[in-house]
Amino acid sequence: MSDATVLGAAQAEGFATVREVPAPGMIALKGDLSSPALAEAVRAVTGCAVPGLRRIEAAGPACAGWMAPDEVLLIVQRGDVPAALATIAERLSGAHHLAADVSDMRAVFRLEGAGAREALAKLAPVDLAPGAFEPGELRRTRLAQVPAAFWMEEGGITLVCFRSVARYAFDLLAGAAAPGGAVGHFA
Amino acid sequence: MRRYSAAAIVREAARHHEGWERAWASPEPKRKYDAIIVGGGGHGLATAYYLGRNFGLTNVAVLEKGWLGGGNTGRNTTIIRSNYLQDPSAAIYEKARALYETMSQDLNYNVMFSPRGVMMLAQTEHEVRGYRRTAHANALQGVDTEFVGPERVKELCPIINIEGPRYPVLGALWQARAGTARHDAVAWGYARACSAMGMDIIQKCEVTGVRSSNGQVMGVDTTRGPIDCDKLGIVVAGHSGALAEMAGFRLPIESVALQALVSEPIKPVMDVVVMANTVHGYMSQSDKGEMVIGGGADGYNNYTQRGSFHHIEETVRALIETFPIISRLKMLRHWGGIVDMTGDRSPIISKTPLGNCFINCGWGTGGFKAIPGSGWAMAELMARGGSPLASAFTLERFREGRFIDESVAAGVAH
Amino acid sequence: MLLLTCPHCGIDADETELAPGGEAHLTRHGPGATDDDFESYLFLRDNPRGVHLERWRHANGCGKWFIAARCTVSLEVFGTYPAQTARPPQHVLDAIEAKRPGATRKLPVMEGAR
Amino acid sequence: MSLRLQTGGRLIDRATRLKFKFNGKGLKGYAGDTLASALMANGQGVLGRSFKYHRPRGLVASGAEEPNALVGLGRGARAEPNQRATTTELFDGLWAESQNHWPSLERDVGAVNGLLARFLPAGFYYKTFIHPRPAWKHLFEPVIRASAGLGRAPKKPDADRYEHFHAFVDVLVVGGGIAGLNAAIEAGASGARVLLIEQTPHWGGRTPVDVEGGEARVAQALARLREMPNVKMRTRCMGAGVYDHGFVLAYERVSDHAPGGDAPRHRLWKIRARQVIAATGAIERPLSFPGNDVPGVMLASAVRDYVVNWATAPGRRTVVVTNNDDAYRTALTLVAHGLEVPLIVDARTGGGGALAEMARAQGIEVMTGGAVHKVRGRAGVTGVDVGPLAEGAVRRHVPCDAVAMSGGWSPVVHLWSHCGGKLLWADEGAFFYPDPGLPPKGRDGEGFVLCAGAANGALRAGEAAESGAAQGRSAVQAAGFTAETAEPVTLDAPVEAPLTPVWVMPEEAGVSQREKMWLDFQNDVKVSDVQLAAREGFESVEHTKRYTTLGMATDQGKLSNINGLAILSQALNEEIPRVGTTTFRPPYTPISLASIAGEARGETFQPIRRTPMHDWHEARGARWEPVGHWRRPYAYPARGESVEDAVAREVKNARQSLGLLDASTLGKILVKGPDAGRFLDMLYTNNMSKLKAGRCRYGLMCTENGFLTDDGVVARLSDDTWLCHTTTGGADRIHAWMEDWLQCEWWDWQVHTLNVTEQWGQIAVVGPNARTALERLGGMDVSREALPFMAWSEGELAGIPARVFRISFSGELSYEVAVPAHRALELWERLFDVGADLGAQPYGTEALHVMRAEKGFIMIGDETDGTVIPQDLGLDWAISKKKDDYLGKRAQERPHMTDPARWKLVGLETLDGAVLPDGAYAVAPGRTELGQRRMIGRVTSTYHSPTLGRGIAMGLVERGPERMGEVLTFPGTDGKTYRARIVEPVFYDAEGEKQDV
Repeated sequence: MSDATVLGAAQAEGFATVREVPAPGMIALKGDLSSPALAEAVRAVTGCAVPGLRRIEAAGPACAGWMAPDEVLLIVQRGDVPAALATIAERLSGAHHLAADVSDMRAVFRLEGAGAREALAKLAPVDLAPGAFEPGELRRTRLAQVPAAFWMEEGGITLVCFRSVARYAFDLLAGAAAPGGAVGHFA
Repeated sequence: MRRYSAAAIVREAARHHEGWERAWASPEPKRKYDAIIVGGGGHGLATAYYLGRNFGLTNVAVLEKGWLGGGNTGRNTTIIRSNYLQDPSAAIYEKARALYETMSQDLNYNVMFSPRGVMMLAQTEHEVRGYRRTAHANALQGVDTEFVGPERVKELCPIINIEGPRYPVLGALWQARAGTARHDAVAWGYARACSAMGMDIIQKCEVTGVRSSNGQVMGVDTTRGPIDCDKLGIVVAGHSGALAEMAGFRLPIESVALQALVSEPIKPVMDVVVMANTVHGYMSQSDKGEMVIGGGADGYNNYTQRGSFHHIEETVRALIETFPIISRLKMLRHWGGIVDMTGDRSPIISKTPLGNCFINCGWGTGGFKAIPGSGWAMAELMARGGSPLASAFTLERFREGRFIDESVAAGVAH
Repeated sequence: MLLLTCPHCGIDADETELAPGGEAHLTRHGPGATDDDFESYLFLRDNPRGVHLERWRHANGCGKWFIAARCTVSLEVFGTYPAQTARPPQHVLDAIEAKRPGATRKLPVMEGAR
Repeated sequence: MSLRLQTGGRLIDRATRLKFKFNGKGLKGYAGDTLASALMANGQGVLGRSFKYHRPRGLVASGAEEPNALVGLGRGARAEPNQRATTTELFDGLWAESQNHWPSLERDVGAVNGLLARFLPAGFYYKTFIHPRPAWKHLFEPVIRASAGLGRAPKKPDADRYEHFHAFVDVLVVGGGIAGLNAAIEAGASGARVLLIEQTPHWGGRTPVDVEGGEARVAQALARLREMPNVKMRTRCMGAGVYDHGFVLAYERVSDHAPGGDAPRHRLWKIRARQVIAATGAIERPLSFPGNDVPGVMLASAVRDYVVNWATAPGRRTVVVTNNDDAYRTALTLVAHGLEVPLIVDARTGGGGALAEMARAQGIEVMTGGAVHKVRGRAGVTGVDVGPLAEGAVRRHVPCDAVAMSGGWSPVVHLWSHCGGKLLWADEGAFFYPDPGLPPKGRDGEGFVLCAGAANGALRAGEAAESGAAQGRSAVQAAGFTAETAEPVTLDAPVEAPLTPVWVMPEEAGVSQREKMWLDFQNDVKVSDVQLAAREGFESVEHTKRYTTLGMATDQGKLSNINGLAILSQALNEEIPRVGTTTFRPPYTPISLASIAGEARGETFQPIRRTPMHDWHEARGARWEPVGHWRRPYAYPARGESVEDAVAREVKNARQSLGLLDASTLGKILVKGPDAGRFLDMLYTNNMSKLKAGRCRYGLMCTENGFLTDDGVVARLSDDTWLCHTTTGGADRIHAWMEDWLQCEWWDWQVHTLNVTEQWGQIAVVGPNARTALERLGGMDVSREALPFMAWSEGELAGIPARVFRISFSGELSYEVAVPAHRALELWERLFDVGADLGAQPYGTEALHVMRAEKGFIMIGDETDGTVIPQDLGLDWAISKKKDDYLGKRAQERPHMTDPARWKLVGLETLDGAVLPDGAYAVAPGRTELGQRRMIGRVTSTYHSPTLGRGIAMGLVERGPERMGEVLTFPGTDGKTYRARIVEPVFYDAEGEKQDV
């Protein structure tokens, strides 16, 4: 499958909907997040400011998410990755950094519907109550037994995990969202 | 000591059992003993017992800060096996296993040693190679084990899910003469026998200091006053660090919590002990009918006798995968114990920098099965200054890089 | 089930997000070190009943290592701080002293024992 | 004879009849019944058999504390042993059977144990079954095992699903009685996030049964709570355990009452709470009088629960025996419902208070300073002999068919105690209650659990309500809120006279009477057993528990612990608090193992890691080998082909034409920065900083302890960037290891690392035809000149951006091609297209192993096991002599590591060409001081080499390299003895011509 999905856009319906969506272009950028040069590079590539602690900034389809004190995840169109890497290399030439295309490294899922928060709360040790977790935050944690990261956008939750465990993650999410499993805690 | 027997029970029944005497005396401490053992767990009591039985040393006191067998002796999953890979381990665990076989008769106390057989499942090619290697080593070490195929595994334990789905059982390392025993009875039986030899078993007596002069141990300070001794044996598992500090030396040891759980009792479904190390779980069924399940150890220092719940979770999921029929059974109780882990996960039975002070610790997750062998070796070390069984388990080995690493076999050290 | 605050990303991390790394502030001894120093570095551990400085990695999170000052008897946490330091920061030492007077003097790192 | 009353029953809906089966009998009940109330309504007095003596057992309680009424519930894939009838909601079609008897509940052979009871006192088995030795395993133990145990395990795999749920709250309130409701109201008033859970399906706890107008007060409280959006409420959800740092497990029985639907069966809640309020109530204590275990003898509070809640009663004539006022409520309730109470036996010489007056006013006879001396009847109560408590003989016989007993109440302090909360003893009520000064402490060192209501010792309804409200306010304050109030409900109840502790009834009971006073009904532990334990020196309460099994049954001593403790302390002449309690361990009541596993079963038991080509392998019938969580093809047996033959075919094909290996699982870690070279020089034994861009080098990594931990090819991508390949199992471990050193030791070094393993699909193209195949794909130049051995380059193959590494783990001409993972399958398939006439075939991990062994390449995990240093493996060439430091160097200088007698790597060749057994050891004559055979070496890898047509092996042998040509003896476990000659470990193409073409 070169269509950038791992499971062929698998989908499951329950009290929440789980969909695999094509992976966008993704760039891992490590460096000094406080440096103006890096800020410029991020802006040039995504149109976003360097995200603050645990934040994710969006500008249209492009995003910049905080992964670690020295790492951001840049999300762009797949086709734009080579150019973006070139831009970064140029803006950060001379500055100690690492930028790599990781577009193929992860599977991407969407959780949608009123039950999305609850379905995810069955699998991640994270406070997903309204007010505690809101758009703009990027949370890295575990999904049952594998690492994952997620954030809210367009009324749903976008979740990424490593591609090798895409099937496992999908089965988990589909099971957590299965009919009859609504908890009613966040309602 | 009045002997225990069916006849004795019938005799006492006529008196409504009001004639039974104390299993062990609890005297006030004397001012001085030839030898003091700190720690009234299985290892400490066994050390005292063999000091008396093998070396005629009976002017001995066992000091216990709480109640006898209240540490890991009374908290473990009672598995007894000797299918270890490394020579020194195989030797001491096999010695222990052999002593367990006759322990009830030796102590005139039914410790219910039950050679029901222990089976370590091989669920990856790597484990198969590891256990075949162990079987070869055991044959040369005089440990009776064999590598058996899946059919035999199913025969020995029909409730195992051989086909997987996740990790098909490719075979198992089988030790037919391994098994289980009643853990509390081991401590009580030794205590009773020690008491009968005239030794002093002193509970609720905490050691607060170790007294020495020019490099030789002189005695201990306790919550029940100072007590002198010629020789001191420290056998306190998770609390070894504190005692070592009193005696003025450091140990390659970290204390962590290890957990276990039991299900509600059910009618017999499995006669053997099964260990599934790929998925990290092991299980046996007690005579009471409870499924006895061992969990994993925490990765952080802890003295609370409470572990982290996710280890229970990991173990239970592994065992449901291996034994699907236990899914609807219920967990009755889970608990933790403090285990002392050394740098190579093997024990220490050794002289110490302090003269006539000896230490026996570091049994980690595998102490119960070793109790008689450990006591045998420790007694010999204390009485003679050396013991073949203990010679490899020195403190110095870490400095020399002479490790006894059991994790190299696919097996874990439970 | 410990709950430790990752000083790098500010999350109150459930233990299942973390990976333990043992005693902190050990001085590495390489070639040329005495047998004593090397043994002490690799094997001898403080293992206190009380305040312990220990390493944790926010493995299912930002991936960074940090150090927790924790009591091994009560599991009370006095503070956490990034691993990129040779000594505990003052505010953590103060927090320890406030709850366990005299305890900081017993910390190997403060004795400079290693 | 138990019965259903014509009217009443606040919890049942007489309009909805339910059918169910008990021991095959078809019975009827009502919606709202529990299995227990329905059985009582059907006159079923005996529900099971006790553990040791197999005595008939009936209901004692009405809730979670019930020790006797355990049934096998459901059949087939929904069978569950040991379920409590009292906490099982009746549903239509429920199927239950009683347990622990043969052939039947009524006629049980095991009951013979009861007749032998006097020969089977506590711990009798420690004193006998000792001789002859084999008898224990072969005779005694099997009998004991068969008669022990309770229910039967299911035979089928579980049909239900289970799940977890993570919740975070400011205040968790456990228990939906009046105290819990008030606590939630007050906590909720402050705006805090509150979760209120209740183990039963109903709110209110004892209030609706015990308090005049209580039901209305409860409704009032519920109405108030439902107005608070910040308060969440959940029934059928039990607080199972309190753990460190505010972690609480709650066990929600989502669909036990309506099985077979699409809802999960159980949901295990993992809650983090700033503050926990345990409003878990109290449990009534039995009294210890002879025959107190006869079916029909029940807790007084339970009797009135059945009457008020379900309109059922254990009998028509009930004698009430008590040492407190509360039990008078039962008498009043019974009379109010038209049932007889011929006598109230009150152990207190002074008698009772207001409630007692009300009873007398009803014309009920009260005997003060009295005691039950004997209960008559076996399978059911026929009457009681009563007399004075202090001294004196039986006064009279009172015919009756039920006995309601009350020995006072014990607060449920389990949740308080799980995490270290300490207890105090209250003399007036004779119970343990939480010591507010020593609560369980959270991560900030402050208490995080409060008890409210009866659980806190506030047993009277009025106090309980106030206590709940007060603790609700304290909790929110402790959680950092300002306490508000929202009119908690109040209750008033008559003043009660104090209780008089009574532990043995009658006080002067002789031993034969004490042998009939049950403390633990399920495990058959009697007053005489605890006294025996004390007599034999089992003075610690833990010893007594373990020696007698008191409190170790499925109810974990909810009814028996305090009574047993009192008996023990009397026997020891100690005060009860000085003897102390046993440790309270989670869970509060047993929870299903499946709920603990949650979603981790079947497909989601563990993650399976799949490569981009996984489905292709699957479709080709690959036999899988798990490597960590990865699945790798072990071999691709064709239809009718054995795995061994497949491996041989794959090896030959790769050596003779073209083999393709999915190498995507190999770890790939980017290391970049000004200090990257310096860093890698510390990490690897080799000198990586000197590696030229465009070149590859095989590297070794050791632990600080000196042992070889991982290996792989390192490629220098550019001046400041390296790509480190690790073993399949090593990727995450080695990346974490790198970060460990960079973050915790050399944090001032300028190095970034990134684990890009999954970004790439990697394919090994192996064999004489490898180059032709790649050339046919079109794209980059892969000629020997452009891409020599141990070089790498970047370009396109078949229009796919690719990195090609000229490395070989097989000894053949070989390329490892890495492409973006999304396009790996595409390339894989293209290779088979263009390779069709070149003999392209896939090969698996076993062929890989055989080929590397033929070449004498070591494999991490085979030649290494965590105790092997590179020097043992003749890899000194890979250890840079120029460097004064690398991880593991110092360790390798220790005496044992430099000992010339270490076991070292050699090749092994059997004299007859046979294959050496895996893991076999070589022996020398003689034995060690431990009496073991002397071992001087072992086989680390052994295979049949299809290429050479004979067995080949590698092994570690004492001074091996110095003993070339020597023949060693390997005793096999198959009875055979193998003889093999020590040779060089390279069996194939020693000059390495084939890989460098």
